[in-house]
Amino acid sequence: MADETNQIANDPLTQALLWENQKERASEPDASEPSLVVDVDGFEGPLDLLLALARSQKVDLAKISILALAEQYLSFIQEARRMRLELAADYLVMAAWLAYLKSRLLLPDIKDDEDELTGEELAASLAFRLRRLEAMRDAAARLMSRPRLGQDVFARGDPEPVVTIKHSSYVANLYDLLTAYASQRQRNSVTSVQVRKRTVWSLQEAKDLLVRMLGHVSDWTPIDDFLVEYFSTPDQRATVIASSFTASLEMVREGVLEVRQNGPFTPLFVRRASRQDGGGNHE
Amino acid sequence: MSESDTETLHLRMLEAMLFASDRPLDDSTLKDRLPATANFEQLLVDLAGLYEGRGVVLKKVADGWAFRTADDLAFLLQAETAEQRRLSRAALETLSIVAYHQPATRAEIEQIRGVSTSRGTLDVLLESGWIRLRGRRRTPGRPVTYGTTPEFLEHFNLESIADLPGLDELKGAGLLNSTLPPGAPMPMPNDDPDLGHDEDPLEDDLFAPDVVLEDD
Amino acid sequence: MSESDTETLHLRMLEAMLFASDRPLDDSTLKDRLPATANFEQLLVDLAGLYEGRGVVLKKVADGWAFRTADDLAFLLQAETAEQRRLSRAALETLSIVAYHQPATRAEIEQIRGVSTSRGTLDVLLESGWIRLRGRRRTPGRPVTYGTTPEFLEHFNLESIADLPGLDELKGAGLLNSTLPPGAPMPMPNDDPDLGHDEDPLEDDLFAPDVVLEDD
Repeated sequence: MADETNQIANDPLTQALLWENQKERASEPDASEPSLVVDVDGFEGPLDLLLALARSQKVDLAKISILALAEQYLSFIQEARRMRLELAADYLVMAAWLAYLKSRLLLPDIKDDEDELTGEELAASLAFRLRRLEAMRDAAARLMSRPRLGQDVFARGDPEPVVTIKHSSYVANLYDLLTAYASQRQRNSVTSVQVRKRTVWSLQEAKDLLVRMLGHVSDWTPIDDFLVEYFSTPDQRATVIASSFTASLEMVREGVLEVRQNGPFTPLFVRRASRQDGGGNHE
Repeated sequence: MSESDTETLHLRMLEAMLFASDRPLDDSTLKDRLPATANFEQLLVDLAGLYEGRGVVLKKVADGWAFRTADDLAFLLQAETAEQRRLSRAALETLSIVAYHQPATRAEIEQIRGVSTSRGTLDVLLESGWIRLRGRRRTPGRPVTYGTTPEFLEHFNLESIADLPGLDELKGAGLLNSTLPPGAPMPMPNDDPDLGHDEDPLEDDLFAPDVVLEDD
Repeated sequence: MSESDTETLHLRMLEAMLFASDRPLDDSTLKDRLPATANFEQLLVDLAGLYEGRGVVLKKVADGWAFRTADDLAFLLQAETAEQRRLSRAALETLSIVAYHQPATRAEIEQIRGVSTSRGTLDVLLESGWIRLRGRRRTPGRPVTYGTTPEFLEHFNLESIADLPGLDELKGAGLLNSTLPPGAPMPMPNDDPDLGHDEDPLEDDLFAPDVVLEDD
């Protein structure tokens, strides 16, 4: 396979084929110099080499002698091998095919196989391929010689782009608005509820108080008398009463206190227990 | 080449150079690239004349000469797209607070919402045309007060700001449940264009220092 | 506004739109942005007439319209252009084969060139934006088909692919026939974005397995 990366061959024929020198292609390489072309690296495969050889015949490709071309190619390959040049396989395959073509052209056609192409047909096919490759090269050259954008013709250097202006219109209805207001008011009011630290009398505190008080009193006394000095605020009053009552029941169970009430919602009386055997007489 | 042909060529050269350049070209650059015989000043006058009244005009811009679309056709270079956008929840809440509590400062809005308000939220609302800067509160720091606009009333189909349902009505509509503590402030929105007794007018320097002051 | 004033305005509008853009604008884009009453075809003729022989001319390119500097002033402007990377001979041949034979498969390109194509050659062309993957040929192996792009037309100042230089002669000589032996019907190059009857769309997995399949 021809190495496409190695484009820059030094021989004038190849140079002339490089696109940047297309204009110089008008001046054909000298027909007397095909023997100079031994550098296979300069060619893009056997077809390219064949085309270069054909052009050296200095005739219209349509009228080229394929037989002469095949001979030229074969002698080129021979020369290259004599000089021990490395040849890619496709060059050798082409050489073999051309040797076959040559034999077909020289020998009379053997009509033993209907499907097989005649020597002339094979030659025409090769000539067509050469012409087609050359046509594509010419087309490329013509393409490249067109005034090209950014090289020969120029677009507006400082284009004024179309600016897209977005008009945002917002949508919201009254319901959205009210829901938003209500929900955030509510959320905020819920989060701002502070559970105040309440002053709570523990049972132990109440019990301690009752024990202390009962030390001085042995007769029925309204429990409120003991507690009144602690009723500094309504909040405190509730907790003091509740805790003291609960504590008093506990002390009755323990047998250190007796409780009496004369009727519903009447004052509660307490006194130190007279007996140590438990069992209060409260109602 | 006749004299007029030469002039035409020079004019064409000047035209092509200015067209193809990606930036304005100044006098010396243009002169350098024109033949020495060209009458540069006259060519500029001629070229400007050619484009006078056309869709594209030759303009002297900061650092030289350039072709520019005629001012009256600038609209051709704008594609307008309308897009409807929904307000974010933060924006809706902020808007509703401004509506109910106006005139309200940013600090007040934040106090009611319980979260700080991003600059963007107020910007979006200002852009929507539904809220406006009213004035400045006569308190330390002189914060800007916000209020709603006539467009707000129009968009939400309210005849006046007093038509906003009150807290009791919100409760009645099931939008507020009764956990709202009885002591919650009952807003009395006021969108009177006249400034209140505790508001000062905005000054001209509003958009420079105050934005900074308000950011925290 | 008088009739001639209206025409002048429409002409200025067309001029401004085309002048402002560095890319060709196609008929429908231009028509869309002109008033419905504008006689688009006449305006184009008038505008082209205004710029005839000037340093900047109106050109039909890549199925659209664009202002470009006049061809003959290339010498003036080339000084400033950055040296463009030159295409290798292989790339150049491949480009012209794709252009004239499109849609073309890699195998067809190789058959015409008589040499296998290195991956890099197609890559360079794809990267240049001048060729693109079109689809897949409905033949065994389902090879990818290549074609040219609007940027190709724009770069080479071609109105359409039918304007490729020498296309008619090549066609007449049967040299656009991609199959051997000669004498078979001759296909025309086709860069129609719609796929041909023997092309399938590319699948999403294009860049993974097929690149491998195509490599030899």
